[in-house]
Amino acid sequence: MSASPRKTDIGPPHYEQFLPPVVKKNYGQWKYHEILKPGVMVHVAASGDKLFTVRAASPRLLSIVTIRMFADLADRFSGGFLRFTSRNNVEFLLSDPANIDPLIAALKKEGFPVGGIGPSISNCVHTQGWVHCHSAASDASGVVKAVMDDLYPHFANMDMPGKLRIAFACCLNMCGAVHCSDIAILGIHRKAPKIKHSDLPKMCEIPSLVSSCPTGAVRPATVEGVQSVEIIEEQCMYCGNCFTVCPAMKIANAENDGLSIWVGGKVSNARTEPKFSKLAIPFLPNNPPRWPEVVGAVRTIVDAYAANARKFERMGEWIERIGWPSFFRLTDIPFSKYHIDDFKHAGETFRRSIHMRQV
Amino acid sequence: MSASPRKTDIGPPHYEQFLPPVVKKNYGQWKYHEILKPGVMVHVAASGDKLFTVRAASPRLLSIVTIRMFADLADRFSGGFLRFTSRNNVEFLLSDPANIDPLIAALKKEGFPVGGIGPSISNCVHTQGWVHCHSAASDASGVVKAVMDDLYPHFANMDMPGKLRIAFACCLNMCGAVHCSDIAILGIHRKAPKIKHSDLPKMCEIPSLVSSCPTGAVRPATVEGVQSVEIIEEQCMYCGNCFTVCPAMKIANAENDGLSIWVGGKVSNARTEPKFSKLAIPFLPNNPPRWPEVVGAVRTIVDAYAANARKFERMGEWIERIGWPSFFRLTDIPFSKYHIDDFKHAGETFRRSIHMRQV
Amino acid sequence: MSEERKKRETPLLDELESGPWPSFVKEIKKSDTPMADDLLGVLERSYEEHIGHWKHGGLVGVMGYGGGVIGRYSDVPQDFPEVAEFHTMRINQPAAWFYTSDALRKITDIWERHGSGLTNMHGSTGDIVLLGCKTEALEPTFAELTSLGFDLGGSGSDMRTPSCCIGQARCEWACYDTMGACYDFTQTYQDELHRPAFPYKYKLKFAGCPNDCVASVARSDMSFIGVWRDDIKVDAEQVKAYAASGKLDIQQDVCDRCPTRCMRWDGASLAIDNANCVKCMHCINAMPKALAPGDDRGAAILIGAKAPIVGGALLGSVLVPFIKMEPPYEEIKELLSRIWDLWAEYGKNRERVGEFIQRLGLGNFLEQIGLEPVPEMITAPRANPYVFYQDTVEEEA
Amino acid sequence: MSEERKKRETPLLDELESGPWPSFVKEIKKSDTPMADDLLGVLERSYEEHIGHWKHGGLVGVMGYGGGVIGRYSDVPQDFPEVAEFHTMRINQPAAWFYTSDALRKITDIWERHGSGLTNMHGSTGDIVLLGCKTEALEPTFAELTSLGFDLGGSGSDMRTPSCCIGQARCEWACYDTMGACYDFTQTYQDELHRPAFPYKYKLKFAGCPNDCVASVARSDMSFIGVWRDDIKVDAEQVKAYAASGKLDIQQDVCDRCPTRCMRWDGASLAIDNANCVKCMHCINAMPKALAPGDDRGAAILIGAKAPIVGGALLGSVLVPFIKMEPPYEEIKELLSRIWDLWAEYGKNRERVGEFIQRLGLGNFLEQIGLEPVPEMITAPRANPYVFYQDTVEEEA
Ligand code: SRM
Ligand code: SRM
Ligand code: SRM
Ligand code: SRM
Ligand code: SF4
Ligand code: SF4
Ligand code: SF4
Ligand code: SF4
Ligand code: SF4
Ligand code: SF4
Ligand code: SF4
Ligand code: SF4
Repeated sequence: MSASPRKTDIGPPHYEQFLPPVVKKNYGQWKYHEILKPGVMVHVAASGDKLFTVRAASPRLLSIVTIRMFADLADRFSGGFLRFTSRNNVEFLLSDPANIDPLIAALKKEGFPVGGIGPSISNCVHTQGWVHCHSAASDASGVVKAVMDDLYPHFANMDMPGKLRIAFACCLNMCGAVHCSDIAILGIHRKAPKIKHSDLPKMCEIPSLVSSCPTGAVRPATVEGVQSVEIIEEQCMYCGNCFTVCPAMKIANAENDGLSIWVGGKVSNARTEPKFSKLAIPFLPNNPPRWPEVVGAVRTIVDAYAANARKFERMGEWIERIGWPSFFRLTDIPFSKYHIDDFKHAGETFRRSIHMRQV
Repeated sequence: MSASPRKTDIGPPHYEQFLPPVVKKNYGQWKYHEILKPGVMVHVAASGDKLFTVRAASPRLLSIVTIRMFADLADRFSGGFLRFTSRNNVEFLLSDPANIDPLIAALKKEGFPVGGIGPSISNCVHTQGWVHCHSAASDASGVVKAVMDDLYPHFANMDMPGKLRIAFACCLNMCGAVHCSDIAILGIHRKAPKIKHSDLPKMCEIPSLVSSCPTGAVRPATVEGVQSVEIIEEQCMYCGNCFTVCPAMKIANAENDGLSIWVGGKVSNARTEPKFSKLAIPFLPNNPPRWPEVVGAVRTIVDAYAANARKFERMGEWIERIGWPSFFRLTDIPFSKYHIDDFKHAGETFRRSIHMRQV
Repeated sequence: MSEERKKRETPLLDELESGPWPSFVKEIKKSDTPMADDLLGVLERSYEEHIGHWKHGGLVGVMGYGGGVIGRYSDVPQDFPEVAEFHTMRINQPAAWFYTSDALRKITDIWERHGSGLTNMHGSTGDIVLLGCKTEALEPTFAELTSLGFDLGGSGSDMRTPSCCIGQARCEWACYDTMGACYDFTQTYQDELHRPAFPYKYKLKFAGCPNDCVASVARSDMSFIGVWRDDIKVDAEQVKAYAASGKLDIQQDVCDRCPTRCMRWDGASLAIDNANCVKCMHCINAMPKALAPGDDRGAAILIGAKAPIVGGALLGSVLVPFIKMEPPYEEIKELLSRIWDLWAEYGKNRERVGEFIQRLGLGNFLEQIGLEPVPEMITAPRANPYVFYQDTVEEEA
Repeated sequence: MSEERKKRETPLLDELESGPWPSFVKEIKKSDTPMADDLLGVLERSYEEHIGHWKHGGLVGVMGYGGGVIGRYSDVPQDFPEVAEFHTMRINQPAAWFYTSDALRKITDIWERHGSGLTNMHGSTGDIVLLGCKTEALEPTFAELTSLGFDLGGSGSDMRTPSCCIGQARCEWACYDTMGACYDFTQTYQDELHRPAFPYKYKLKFAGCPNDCVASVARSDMSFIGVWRDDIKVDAEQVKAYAASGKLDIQQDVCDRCPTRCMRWDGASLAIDNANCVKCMHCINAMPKALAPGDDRGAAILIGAKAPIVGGALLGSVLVPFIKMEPPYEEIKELLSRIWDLWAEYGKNRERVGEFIQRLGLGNFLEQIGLEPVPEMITAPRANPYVFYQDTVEEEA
């Protein structure tokens, strides 16, 4: 193999080779779909052809052993065809409806339950956490496992008012793009980075380090004779950008790192425009392995939503309809100065009208 | 008189002495009101007492001769009681409905028509202009006179979908508070101030002058041997703040000063929250004495609103319902890069969704 | 007041004497004083040249006061000597601009003696604006005005002349006594009004209900907007009468325009889900005979409105969602003094309180003035994760 | 792949093996390689200590490429030597994540030979993430992957791996061929993908309709969102069937949820005022058998979405309200290259294109890339008067 000329810039394989025949035949000719039961839907083409999809949960972090198991199931039930979704579930693409139930049974046996379609809680988009990233303020996979264990019935059933999307990111870089999720769990640092003055001059460029700080908290300084930087602690809001730029600015801190909860974001244009998630709970402790505070908080919010939102209404639509003060009252989440924006466009979030439910 | 001790800090006279008896008696006990005809309304108290109001137009800039004429009319028709409104109209407060028509006739004879109540165009709030202010980019009274002459039928009749409030301010200081009007006419400068280096050091404090510029366009400089300032012209957006702080920075410029038109603001909380006015037309020339371009532009906007808005709908509510693209199409006002915000919170005005009427 | 003078030719301005709207040119001509004459002349020149002819003010005023007079000088004094000095005096109007004919006549008499004979009834802030006099006229005018019971209004970096809507004097919707409150605050803060000691101006406006007829939410650093907490009062018979009148489609014009759609109309009766009413006033405005604000009335206090100079315009933002408005307004005055103290100490020169709050952060501002944050103050919590956390665990030494 | 090794004690992680949701701990244990073992060990330590144990990456990669590999080193290599180096490889996924069992098996075989046996299916950007290998494994893995027909994805300041929703492969609403477009753009920009030469990352995502199942509006510097221009297609019979089904209240669940309320339902037939439809998809989503997007289909292009670092998160904003999406997409590619040129020249280091546009001003940006401003690009015109006027009259010399 090493003898063959080195290939580069070939890009991904063309997708066509991975499409089931029914898809190739009816590409662009689908007419409608129906959800048959939790985790199962059928798409009907203009030709009358049908494509059955069975969607199973995935922890995203998959062993090659499991991937092979999926491949085996695909061979048995879906002609060898399968795909993953944009939320990391696995989907088997079946032509024969008779295979649906056996496939579900086989998946279940392997520990991969079926669901997540329609008005349900689908998989939780997440990131690396302590498994792989240097920036993480928490573990991603662990929190997600704990939360999804608790919410599992809502994955397996279509018992939500509308779609409810949960995402997790382990630091403010937000690789999980939690900024637009119905519920977002975000790992946070709460202490200014500790500077390793001995390493800094070797590892980092001081000017770009200084300019990396959005609040100007990082200033050039000579410390114990070395050209280094100092941090004006009151100006630091723990974004970690200086650390991204310079490894000698470690920001992780066992006592103070933890999680925050955000709610009401969405990306679809359905009914209302896409929205950012907004701060619900500024801080919850890192409490592995099952993060009960986080699990409980998410559950409280899901329950309030499930009990009060109207059909089709997403989390943020519901909250905007009832007003944020009502959200805080219904969930019993305390409101604090941390909830009040004080970043660049803060003033845009101040209530500039009398439109209040007076209580 | 000069013998008596100097009085200070007495504040305004207590209002009670100016209240008609029916008002004193029913203070806080009014039950409802009805508009009887253009410019005339009645308020009915819990006691059954009635107070009739006749509202007349005013140019705001009043000679003492006219004020005395108003006083005379008040004596004849309203027991000597009258008031002015927050939009500078004059209101006569009558107990006897028989006086309404004679008063209207007398006012008309003096050139002060009655109207402005209900769904109509009331008086145009405005400012000093070339009559008194050093900052003015146009005249206030003249533009207002020309515009209101044209719109007069809408003052005298209640033929608008809802209230329509027009305001004028002669420079970006916006003393007319035009930032929240259905239609606002705003005097604008379009050239960086010219610096009088000979006067500057005598008249102005350079550090506070430099810091007065929001864009940092004013920089300290030595010009022909004197400590003065320079202006980076590309950074100047003609706000005039440096001129407010330093008279040696004259910003008025006969060729380039002119007017801009803004639409869709409101302050009431009725239905929708208070809104800022938004840019409709970036520039129209100063064309005294009748500013036909401005008069025409305002008329176009009023007509489009009158023809298309729903009952009660204010200008901004109408535009938001149909969308800004439709507003520009309906009025044939060209859209340009000047309409696109590029100030501090510009990004908040970018369309961040698919919600568009596709045409 | 007429006398034989050679009148200036003002062909451009003369064109503004015609038309249905009352003419300011006629007004200037009516005044017929030498000052008014020269004003007309210099204005005609501005109309010809498309540029103003006034210079910056400079410090003019009356003894012991720092505000209330706007100094103004002509830049062509040689051509228009009568308006070489042309200062305006701002006179604190009576609450809600009520007058008797008698009071008005006395003011005009004073102004005939000392000034141009021209006024603005009223200035945008609310003052009686006496438009144009010479420096030497200021003190005598002031003396006569105070004898009559009038005083100057504000200008410069002071508390500005407060103003209010007509409120309970005529309006059935006034949720508190706007005129009483406006008068009370004006009197309490006479020193703050006359002697500029703030970083910048500070305006107070009092509106009796959310219709805000005095534009307080746009134009005052602190606005008091009347509102109620209990249920809208419904007169069911009158609702039916409106429906029967044919002038109002209750479903379309009222219910469908309610911002929270909290009303139900079944063709015969109107039900309001008051818990979801945001007190916008629309339904009450539309049916004044049938609906009225509830009985548990007070005001919301908003802070920080201003025009655009220089950080951009601001609307007021909720500081106190609801408070009873009862004299002597102690709680409010204590709050106001905490705000003024903080702003006076940390505000920058020419920084309005609304900008100051944004710079400081509303959360910090509340902490400093001792108010609890409540979610009514905002439309939504922060969307960015840049929180300045404070209650963190400190490292052991 | 099992072999006899002393397994680490991981009592905390073991607790995460139970419960109905699939367990990542089980996955790590299943992999059963020395690397997976040490990963479990170091993770258990993080669970004990509440802190991660990874250091910054450093420059690792494959020859000739600047992206596609994330270097990662342990800060406790002595205790967990197998993960002392633990780099991930990002492999460009096939469009819309379609596979055959055969392709998947071949990938797993390669990863068994060279890596930890752990993956993410998939990374947040869309790549196949091969999680954890040593530096020495990078080249051989790359060689085997390319032989199989796979290539690396993006990382660093390059074009990132584009991704797309399933689109026309299964979805009845896809307004263009997302998978075709995604593949085409990925191939066209192989150089930009592998060799970082931009100020910062640049992500492309393709969504077939405004439901945006690939979250493009939040997560891509340039998003292509399918949309139509003509009328929604209505199957009147199917509408009635939905009404009859009892599962949907057409007035309440559909019409009242339409953002512009442009639909009328009289109990028997549905009328849509398509001129006021803003293509939100809601009614179509609610009644997939009855309604469908029109036939004049294309996409809107939005620009500038990003996460919050460091100026705050942005959603994409409309750059092109509507364009036909037809291969070879020349017009779009020309536009894209004008954007990249401008941004590459004037963008600051680590400045995303969305932030760049805000710094430059959208109006100026449009001028530079030669696009006409249209009102669809904004939600409202500016409210502040700070206009940089350009077409002014110059003074005579
Ligand atoms: C007299 C005055 C108060 C004063 O103390 O001077 C006043 C008096 C009344 N207002 Fe007002 N408003 C007055 C300025 C305002 C302003 C301020 C302004 O225009 O600068 C506003 C806010 C305008 C805005 O939003 O930009 C204002 C917004 C309203 C509204 C809300 C209208 C809306 O749909 O937005 C109502 C309710 C209505 O008319 O349905 C209202 C209703 C009323 C009522 C009916 C209240 C009452 O029951 O007495 C009064 C007569 C209404 C009329 O003129 O049609 N008043 N009203 C002001 C008359 C100004 C004038 O000469 O035209
Ligand atoms: C007379 C009046 C306009 C009028 O014709 O009615 C006026 C006139 C001036 N205003 Fe004003 N303002 C007047 C009400 C306003 C208002 C409206 C209001 O109070 O409701 C505003 C907008 C609301 C606000 O306060 O923000 C207003 C916002 C300004 C500003 C911008 C302040 C800002 O923070 O954005 C300036 C600039 C400054 O303070 O240097 C200003 C400055 C000025 C100055 C003093 C000019 C200057 O640069 O020093 C003007 C003197 C003109 C003259 O020759 O007499 N004036 N000014 C109003 C006062 C009359 C009165 O006392 O009743
Ligand atoms: C692997 C992945 C998370 C995951 O578990 O899925 C990831 C991991 C990292 N991201 Fe990310 N990002 C990943 C998708 C994202 C996304 C989501 C997306 O692309 O849809 C975002 C938000 C959208 C965006 O681009 O803004 C994202 C926003 C960031 C940012 C913040 C960028 C910003 O402008 O705000 C950083 C910081 C940086 O660039 O320095 C970042 C930086 C990083 C780094 C390279 C850490 C760093 O500081 O250098 C992480 C390496 C982790 C590791 O150890 O492997 N990552 N990152 C995702 C890439 C996998 C893949 O290729 O498929
Ligand atoms: C498979 C997948 C696309 C892919 O290429 O992988 C997909 C597929 C479908 N989506 Fe989606 N969506 C998928 C991610 C998304 C996302 C992206 C995300 O979650 O990160 C969104 C945006 C979510 C948001 O706004 O935050 C999304 C917003 C929608 C919506 C709008 C829902 C709403 O009311 O806001 C619909 C319409 C509906 O369900 O009524 C929709 C509808 C659909 C339909 C019915 C389209 C169709 O006719 O085939 C598909 C099955 C729906 C279902 O799962 O209930 N799909 N869909 C993604 C499955 C993710 C998963 O495993 O759960
Ligand atoms: S969110 Fe932060 S910690 Fe998590 S993978 Fe991304 S960069 Fe790393
Ligand atoms: S963490 Fe962020 S705010 Fe704090 S010093 Fe570093 S770059 Fe600045
Ligand atoms: S708006 Fe400007 S020009 Fe007009 S009065 Fe106010 S400060 Fe003077
Ligand atoms: S006019 Fe405004 S922007 Fe221009 S130099 Fe003066 S202060 Fe600066
Ligand atoms: S603000 Fe309210 S109370 Fe005051 S006059 Fe207007 S409608 Fe009446
Ligand atoms: S006051 Fe406004 S919010 Fe309240 S019920 Fe009436 S219309 Fe609705
Ligand atoms: S974005 Fe639209 S076209 Fe693509 S899968 Fe989702 S619903 Fe279908
Ligand atoms: S797509 Fe949305 S906007 Fe268009 S008719 Fe349907 S619900 Fe209304």
